[in-house]
Amino acid sequence: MGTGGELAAVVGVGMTKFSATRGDVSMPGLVREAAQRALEDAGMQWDDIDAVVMGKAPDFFEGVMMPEIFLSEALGCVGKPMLRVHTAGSVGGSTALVAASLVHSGVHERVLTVAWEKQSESNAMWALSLKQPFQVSINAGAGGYFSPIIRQYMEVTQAPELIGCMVAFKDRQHALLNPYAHLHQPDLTFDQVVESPMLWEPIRYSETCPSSDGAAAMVIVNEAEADKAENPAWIHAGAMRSEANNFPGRDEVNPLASRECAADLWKQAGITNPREEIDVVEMYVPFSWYEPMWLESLGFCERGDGWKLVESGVTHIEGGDLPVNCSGGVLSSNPIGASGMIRFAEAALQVRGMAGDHQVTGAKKAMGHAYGGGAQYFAMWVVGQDKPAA
Amino acid sequence: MRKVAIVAAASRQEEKMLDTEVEMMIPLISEVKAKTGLDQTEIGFTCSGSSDFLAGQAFSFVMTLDAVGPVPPISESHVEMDGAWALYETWVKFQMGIIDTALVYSYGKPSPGSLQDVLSTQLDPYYVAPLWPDAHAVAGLQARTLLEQGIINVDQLADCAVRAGTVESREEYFSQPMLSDPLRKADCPTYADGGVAMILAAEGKAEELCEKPAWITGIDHRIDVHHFGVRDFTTVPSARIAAEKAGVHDGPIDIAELHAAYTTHDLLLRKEMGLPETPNHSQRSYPIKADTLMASGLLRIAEAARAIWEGDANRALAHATAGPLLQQNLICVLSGEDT
Amino acid sequence: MTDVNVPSSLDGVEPVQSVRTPIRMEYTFTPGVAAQTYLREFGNKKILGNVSPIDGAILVPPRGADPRHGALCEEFVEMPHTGHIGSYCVTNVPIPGRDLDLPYISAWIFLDGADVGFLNLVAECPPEECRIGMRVEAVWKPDEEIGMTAENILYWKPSGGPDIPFAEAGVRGWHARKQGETNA
Amino acid sequence: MESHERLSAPLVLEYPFTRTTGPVIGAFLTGLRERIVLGIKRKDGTVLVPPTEYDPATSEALTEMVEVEQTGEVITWTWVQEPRDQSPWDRPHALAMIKLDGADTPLLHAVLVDSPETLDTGTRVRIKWREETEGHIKDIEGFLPVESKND
Repeated sequence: MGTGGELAAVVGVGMTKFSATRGDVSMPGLVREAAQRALEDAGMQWDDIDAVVMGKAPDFFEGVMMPEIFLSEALGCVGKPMLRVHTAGSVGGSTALVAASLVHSGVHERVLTVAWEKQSESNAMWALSLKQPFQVSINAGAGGYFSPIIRQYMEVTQAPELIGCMVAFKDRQHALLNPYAHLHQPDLTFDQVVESPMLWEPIRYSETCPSSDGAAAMVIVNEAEADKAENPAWIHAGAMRSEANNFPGRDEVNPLASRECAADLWKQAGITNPREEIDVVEMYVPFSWYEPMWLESLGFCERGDGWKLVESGVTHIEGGDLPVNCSGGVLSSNPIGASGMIRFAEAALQVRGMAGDHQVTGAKKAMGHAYGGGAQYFAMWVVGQDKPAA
Repeated sequence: MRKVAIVAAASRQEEKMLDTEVEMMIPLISEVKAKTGLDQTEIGFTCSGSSDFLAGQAFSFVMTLDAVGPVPPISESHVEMDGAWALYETWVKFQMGIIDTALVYSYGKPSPGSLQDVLSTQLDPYYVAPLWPDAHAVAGLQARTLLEQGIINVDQLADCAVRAGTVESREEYFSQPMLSDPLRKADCPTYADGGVAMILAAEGKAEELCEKPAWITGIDHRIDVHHFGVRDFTTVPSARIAAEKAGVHDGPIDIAELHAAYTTHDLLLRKEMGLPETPNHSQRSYPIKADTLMASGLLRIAEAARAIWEGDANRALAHATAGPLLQQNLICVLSGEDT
Repeated sequence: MTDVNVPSSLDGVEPVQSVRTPIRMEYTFTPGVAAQTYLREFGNKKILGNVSPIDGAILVPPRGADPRHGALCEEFVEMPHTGHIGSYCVTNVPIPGRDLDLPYISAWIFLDGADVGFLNLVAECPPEECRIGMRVEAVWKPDEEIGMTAENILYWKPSGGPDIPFAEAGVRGWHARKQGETNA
Repeated sequence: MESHERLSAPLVLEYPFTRTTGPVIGAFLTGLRERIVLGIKRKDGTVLVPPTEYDPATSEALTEMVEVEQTGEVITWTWVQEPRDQSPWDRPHALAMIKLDGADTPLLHAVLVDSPETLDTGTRVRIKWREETEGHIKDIEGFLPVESKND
């Protein structure tokens, strides 16, 4: 049952303020800000940490190859083990899982994990559109890639056209409850979302994520350490799955890797009815329509019903019974390499009762979710207020 | 700790390869699967190491994943590090007790790019990278300190170059002009495209898949400070700690496969880890002759495993490094004996 | 943020807050083995697909691998210059480094007989008339401009004829065919 | 395989990265623009040049910046006979670790001499500033020996 090996829990969470340009800090300063907050939350000193696991998306964003190497001292890692994970957009989640594995395995007792991106050092469109010679496919950026998939979802489910706008509006409202969120748009109206320019039809400007600077960090410890903590978030399950990008018969709308990753996750966590048993979800939604798509794929509802949950307000923090992305989600803050870890960390904050204004009352079990590549890399975890059942 | 062994490995290095990363890796991955009779669906975890900067493309590892055949989906991860660290991540998964078999691979193709420019981007981005010192120059700075402080001497450099096969004799070594004074060409690496794949298995499974599993008796990795001004060029504390934690000194080492791209690195690492300058058996191949960034470390582990399979060693050490001046080091000790 | 004390000699001086560190890296790319073969024939206005050694699935463009099995694909087959749209996107954002009139349509093109698609441009088609399942044909560059590059096809245009039904368009076609074989 | 020549094509990845510096790196670069060199004090009183934001040994945040001298000593060096395209220097030069007077750690930069024979570890050097300074490590054009070899 569970994740295998020893129990592990999150006892420290730290995040930076997310913004288009964090002009006040260097790269060391940025990662340090999140890491320091996580340590303070955990009541620990740098010396208490056994190892550091860093996650980040492509090194081209900052133009530093393997930047964990020069960030060793900023993260108090000198003389310690340092791992650097990169699994495309899911990396923040994968990184947390690798850090957790160091504890589950009994190799370490206290691990610091940090994921970050400082996208303002370059330009995301530049870094993501590097075109190799002889490449046949055109590269129209992430929007151009995911739009045809979303179009097929809409066709299959016959979802009303404005579902995506509802998700976007909801997440921007949620962001107002999170002081760290990049986008704070108190005056935004639903009509403005609907009327925002169509960028990658059917994706409107307001249905896309921003490009952010930011970092997230967590301290993950073993059972003995977690027992000393006031409100640990126990890791009940963790799963990763990957599949190829393009192959005959690939279901790109509801990828098998997503479904199998979720099935493994629920099995590990002993969850048979996610809709009932999960109190809050932090889901990787860089384009609004992915909320209903993942709700279906993850088993929160039947296939074709995801948009109905959105439409009926189930995923709204106010009045919804399955609030999704109470932090504002990727749609409100997107330092790419950190975005997955923010989901995992927000899930931990919820079950620790430390999510502040975006706290879901009485949240006991939460899911953190991340995906990447052409919707082909998945990382997920379930954290809970209570120790996992033996 | 749960016992884990390397049960199959395949590798390839060439100066310049026409194949894409996928085309290069398919035969290697197929080979280790064939050797063990495992199908991808029977492999519990897959992990790889590579670099986008080397490939000149963001998310470059995504396409290489095709070489594995990840349909149906697989439990998989990737490190932006040498494959030796992918092996470490995998070893940790074994310790969780959730897998019995794993596939680890890594690859690098330095030939399309300017590797020296690529390596410069790994240095401190505010103070050092804008000056674009190349890897040979950085090694040269360290080499002079080592020589002038009498920690190593030029004859040792020459002998190491002869051992590595970059020159035939001391005379030939000393006849070479300086490349990055006090280093000669024979002290510095030649780069190669290449890749390596291997299968790991836990006790109980490993014996089924391999006649003589190469058991991992210890593995550890550490990182040192990056700031050049604070580095003591004459020591490698991270290698020393990792060697101790990996249990290098718990018994005799028959063969040491070092990821030393420079003669100075080879000599310094041996000194730091208390290894004789000339081991009983020489290394099976030398990164100084063919260094494949992102794969050289995992290749050392593959070579150490081969030494055990082929009876050349009972206990072998493999080493991987990353960063300038041997900043980050991983040590893996393998044993042929089922202790 | 920590407060830093600087010597008084810098009092009143405008502080540096950012620094430019340009990077330039040059690569020389050689296409892989399969891509070499593909591009040479593409330069003769032929489109090649790879044939999977496992089940004969046809993969376009050829990348030398069947990703389902991690198998090398060494067999090639010549493909027709017609196909259909698996799905598409109407884009109003310029691609860096490409000069395209906005909006443009990018679509997953599934060539007749192919089992996977690739993203490419569609033109001579008003965005509101573009459809999943719409049949298209290649529009090549003028002969004198054709070379061994990936850009010989300017775009794909509607070719007329009945649409492929949604349930058989794009990736769904594979399952529809498999279902058909099972039934047959 | 047909015996055609291999196809190949160039790819240039080029970008003018703009890095925000934060207070410590920023102050050091401000100093360079004003033609002074700043280090940062560790708890034990030693001075790091160039300054790091966090103590390399203890990881604590460092805040006390001090000015050091513009003369110093070569700790180690190597010779660059053929500078690469991106190098700030287009002539053969030495790259060296130089410990400035008043600093306890050396910084990496060039020593502008014509041949390796004119340089030794221990050679005293001083900063040569670039004519225009902007707040960049390249504001230091390089270092020049303080006394000639014949002294």
